[in-house]
Amino acid sequence: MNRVINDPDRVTEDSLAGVLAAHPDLLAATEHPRVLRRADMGGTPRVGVVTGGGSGHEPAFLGYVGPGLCDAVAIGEVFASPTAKSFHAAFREADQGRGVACLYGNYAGDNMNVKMAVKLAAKDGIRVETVVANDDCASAPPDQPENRRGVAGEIMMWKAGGALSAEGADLEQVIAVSRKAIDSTRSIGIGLSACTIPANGKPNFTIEAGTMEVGIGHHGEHGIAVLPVAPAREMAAIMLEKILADMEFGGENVAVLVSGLGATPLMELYLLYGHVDEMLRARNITPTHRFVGNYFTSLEMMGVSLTLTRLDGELDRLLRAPARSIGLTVLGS
Amino acid sequence: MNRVINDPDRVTEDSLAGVLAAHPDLLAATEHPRVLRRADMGGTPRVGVVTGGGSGHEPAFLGYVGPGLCDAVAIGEVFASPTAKSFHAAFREADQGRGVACLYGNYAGDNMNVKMAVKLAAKDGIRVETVVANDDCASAPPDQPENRRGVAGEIMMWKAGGALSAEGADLEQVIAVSRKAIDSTRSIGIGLSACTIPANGKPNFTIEAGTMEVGIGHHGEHGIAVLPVAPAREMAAIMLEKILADMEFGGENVAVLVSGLGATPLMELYLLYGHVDEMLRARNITPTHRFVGNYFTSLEMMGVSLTLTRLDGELDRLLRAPARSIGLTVLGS
Amino acid sequence: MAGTISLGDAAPVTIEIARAVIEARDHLSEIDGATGDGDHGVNMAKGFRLVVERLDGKDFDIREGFATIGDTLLSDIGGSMGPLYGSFFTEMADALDGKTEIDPATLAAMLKAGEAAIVDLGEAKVGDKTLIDVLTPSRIAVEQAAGSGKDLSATLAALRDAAATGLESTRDLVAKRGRAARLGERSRGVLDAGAASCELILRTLANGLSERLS
Amino acid sequence: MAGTISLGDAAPVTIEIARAVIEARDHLSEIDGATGDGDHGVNMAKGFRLVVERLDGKDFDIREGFATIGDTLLSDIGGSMGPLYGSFFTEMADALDGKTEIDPATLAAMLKAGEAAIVDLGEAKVGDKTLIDVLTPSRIAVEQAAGSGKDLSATLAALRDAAATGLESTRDLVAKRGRAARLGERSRGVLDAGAASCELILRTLANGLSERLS
Ligand SMILES: Nc1ncnc2c1ncn2[C@@H]1O[C@H](COP(=O)(O)OP(=O)(O)O)[C@@H](O)[C@H]1O
Ligand SMILES: Nc1ncnc2c1ncn2[C@@H]1O[C@H](COP(=O)(O)OP(=O)(O)O)[C@@H](O)[C@H]1O
Ligand SMILES: [Mg+2]
Ligand SMILES: [Mg+2]
Ligand SMILES: [Mg+2]
Ligand SMILES: [Mg+2]
Repeated sequence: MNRVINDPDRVTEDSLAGVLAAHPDLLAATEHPRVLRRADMGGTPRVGVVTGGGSGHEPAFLGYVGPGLCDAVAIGEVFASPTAKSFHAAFREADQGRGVACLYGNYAGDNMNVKMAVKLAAKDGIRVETVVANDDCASAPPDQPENRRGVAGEIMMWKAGGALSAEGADLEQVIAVSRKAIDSTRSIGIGLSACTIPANGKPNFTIEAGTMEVGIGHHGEHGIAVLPVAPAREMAAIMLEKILADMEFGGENVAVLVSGLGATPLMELYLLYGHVDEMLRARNITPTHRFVGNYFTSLEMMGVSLTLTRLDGELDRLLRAPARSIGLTVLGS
Repeated sequence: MNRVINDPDRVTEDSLAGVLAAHPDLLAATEHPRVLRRADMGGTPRVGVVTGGGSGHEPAFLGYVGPGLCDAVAIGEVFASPTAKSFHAAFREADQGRGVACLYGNYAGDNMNVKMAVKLAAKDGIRVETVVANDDCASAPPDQPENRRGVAGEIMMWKAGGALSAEGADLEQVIAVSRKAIDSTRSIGIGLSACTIPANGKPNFTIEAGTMEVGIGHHGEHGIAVLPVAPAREMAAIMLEKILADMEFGGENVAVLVSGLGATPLMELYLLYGHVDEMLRARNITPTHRFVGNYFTSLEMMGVSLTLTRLDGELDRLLRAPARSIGLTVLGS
Repeated sequence: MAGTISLGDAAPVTIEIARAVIEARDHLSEIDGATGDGDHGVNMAKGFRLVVERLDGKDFDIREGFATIGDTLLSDIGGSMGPLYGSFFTEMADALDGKTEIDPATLAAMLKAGEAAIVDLGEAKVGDKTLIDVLTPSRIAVEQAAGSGKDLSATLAALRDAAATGLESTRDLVAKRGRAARLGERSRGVLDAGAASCELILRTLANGLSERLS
Repeated sequence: MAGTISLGDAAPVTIEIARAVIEARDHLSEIDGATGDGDHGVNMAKGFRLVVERLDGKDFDIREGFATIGDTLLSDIGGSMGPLYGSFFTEMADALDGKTEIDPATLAAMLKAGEAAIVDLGEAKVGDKTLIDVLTPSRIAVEQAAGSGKDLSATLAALRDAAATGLESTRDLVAKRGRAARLGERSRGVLDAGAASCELILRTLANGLSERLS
């Protein structure tokens, strides 16, 4: 396995050391080795915003901790939920007396660990409310939202929730807007090659050369169809079709996020974005917020994901609000 | 070939359409289809800063156009120099009457095309001075600086030159500081897997599984040694050793840039950075500017590059200056 | 008495279970790779290696051993397995509170408590293609054996058989829980990874106790 | 007169050169891949395809044809090949200014002008393992043939032979220019990509003119 690691079973801890060394101005270690928090929590007490998830999706999740985004993050092994203990410690770090919004993704492990952590926090007198992201519209049919996974659309949820917390809103409001953000968001990915969890040493799934896995999950979970690799133009159409069939997007403004899954060159992400932009405008949908890059990855998987968020005035305002983090910096306007 | 493209011979133009659609606030098209410029050139006439190079290195080169960085960029085919005509057009776009600093990398094609373009610009009455980056200390021995290539260290040159231009300095000063920046910079890469130029459809070189190409060039050019894949800790030591042997770094502050070559997961870049940081501090060298990410890539190559810049007070100030672009945003402090 | 085994005598079974999981690391990951994300063995082995480290050189009985497994998985192993198996072992240890030996009824109580914790957290049912397809029939088999007066040896044999049958039953099921669920029909035809680790744990437990029965 | 060919009659050779390069696309890239970055055929083919498009349906002589190649490569093909081959064809076209036909002396003048432009820009010498290892001996062979009074047919044969020998000579050289230079000793043993395209261009030119001589 040709990778930049030491002991394959210790990539997560080894990587965290580098993150902390690189960003002392942004991120701080905590008593819990798998929890990071904002280096500077800001003056006035706010609603704490916490996220967490498995490693290997960088810059998610820790890359979205910072002013205007999340306050603390619980970090799991590669592709595995953080422990209940980690989520609990993150709640304690983020809590400023006004409660904590835990904004995470819908995976069995995360659900269980968050559930246990919320109970532990309650014993500390910390109120935690949760929003579980389920933006991946390829992961289950529309009538099973509870089986849908959270993917790159979580970034919209963190941005909206983090910005509203920064405005001084209370926990109910932060939870409500985070839920609105994720409910207004749909994502879908296309996988073009497998990835290798270092501890496994070999890919744990296969995508045949010349084929693409439409609707692939963020850990390589099988998608809704295996098709011959299509031109980027068609990939854009397939993804957009699925998203637009899943939710009403009528003539409004949207935020568009095209994320690479790891290995896809940035020039190809832009190439795809060009088609998405054109197709949206042809339907009278205007992409007013545009994100193209490696925002939410799956190790070195080749492929791309598309996320669309329907914007009302409030979401538009919150997406524009200033934010600073490894994964997303918004200057504000 | 499992990639996000349409016609493999048209990836560059197809991708540029997406870049322009995604960043209308930052980048503008020009009359020349292979030249982009800042959407807003700012008020007071400044020295124009131009770069250019082959595609496939995104966010380089176009990702470093913006306030505090470059003013215009000439864009070549994948891994090929832009034409003389493109460089010439970029000079015309960037010129504000105070001359143009062309800051590019040392490759045969770029040298020739820049040379021809400078002559064409002279006929227009535009004064162009050039600095050619040669930070890749694995690409030729120390006594052959003219044979050394420019790699990720170019970012330091653009940042310093762009910031000094923003301060209102004249062409000689911008050239001098850009040259100082690149002369104070050394880089080296390690390749872990090959990449495929879409128009070729297959990798044009090979790195055997279990081996690493130390000192690989940004287009897969062979390095100085093929070794068995080493732990990240040793990779850091090998790269640092080579850089520190090449230039005196004594007890000062440095800027450190760890860039992925394309496919290497961000968590592994941070993992490597942690070792570099530790090793530098052990030698009393303090990394005061730290960049970790996909800053200068080679399509979907697996691997990593390390860049060190020795800082004096001026370079330190210029690296801190505000800048905004696809590849690098500095808030200023 | 040949029909029971003291908690102290049973202690090494803790380590045997841990070693069995550590050895099955790649095998379990491979099964998970077919329908999930291929990390089941990695997660489990990492947890059980910590268990071995923590128990190394310590004096403990099986209750303390299982409590350590539970603690370690809950605190240090995330994913689904941390909470599910963590609670499972914690509850099995709690079921041994105040006991000095394991007899068929105690074994049934242990499995019942462990199973209840997993169902409470994970809400899986038999037929969902999860470890419950091994655990629930195993618990039932042990309850029936204990209830019908079978001795510990026969009860352990029933446990082993039910676990094996349960594991094999997952092959023809369509996943309803966990990452494999999104596969739908495509998940049919292969075993479930969690079911495989559960069968391994129960088999190693049964074998370990049997061995010490003579 | 059998010893010359009119610029008009020679026109189709422009297209033959372009087609030969386009056909050799993958072959040239593969040679470049061994020591360079594997894009030589891609760059060249893209340029010459534009040439074919631009000349399609046009009425032109070989001077205009070569000027179009020169223009197209200079304006639309970057890399090293745009300026090098672009200047080469531009200068060859300029050498035909005021001429109506190609004779051995004119051919020598064309190659001399083209070679000078490439050396001026690229500063490569014979032995550096570049296209100069084909071009310089070819130019010398044509000059000698023309100087010693050989007819155009014999001069073209000399050109073809010298180009082939020059190409083969690059196999044993160590690259001193271009991307291959960083390989040092590791560049020995394979042909140079630019030398291969240069031999192809000169051979196609020689064959094309020969054919139209009868
Ligand atoms: N809700 C649940 N209840 C019981 N077991 C479950 C549940 N969800 C998943 N599992 C079990 O977890 C196994 C996968 O574990 P693992 O791969 O370690 O975690 P993850 O799915 O987070 O990668 C599945 O094979 C299944 O047996
Ligand atoms: N300075 C030079 N003078 C003449 N020919 C050169 C020079 N540098 C490189 N070449 C030729 O260019 C060829 C490579 O061309 P190509 O692959 O298209 O460009 P690049 O090296 O930019 O990828 C080499 O094989 C060599 O023959
Ligand atoms: Mg997992
Ligand atoms: Mg090239
Ligand atoms: Mg799994
Ligand atoms: Mg080349």
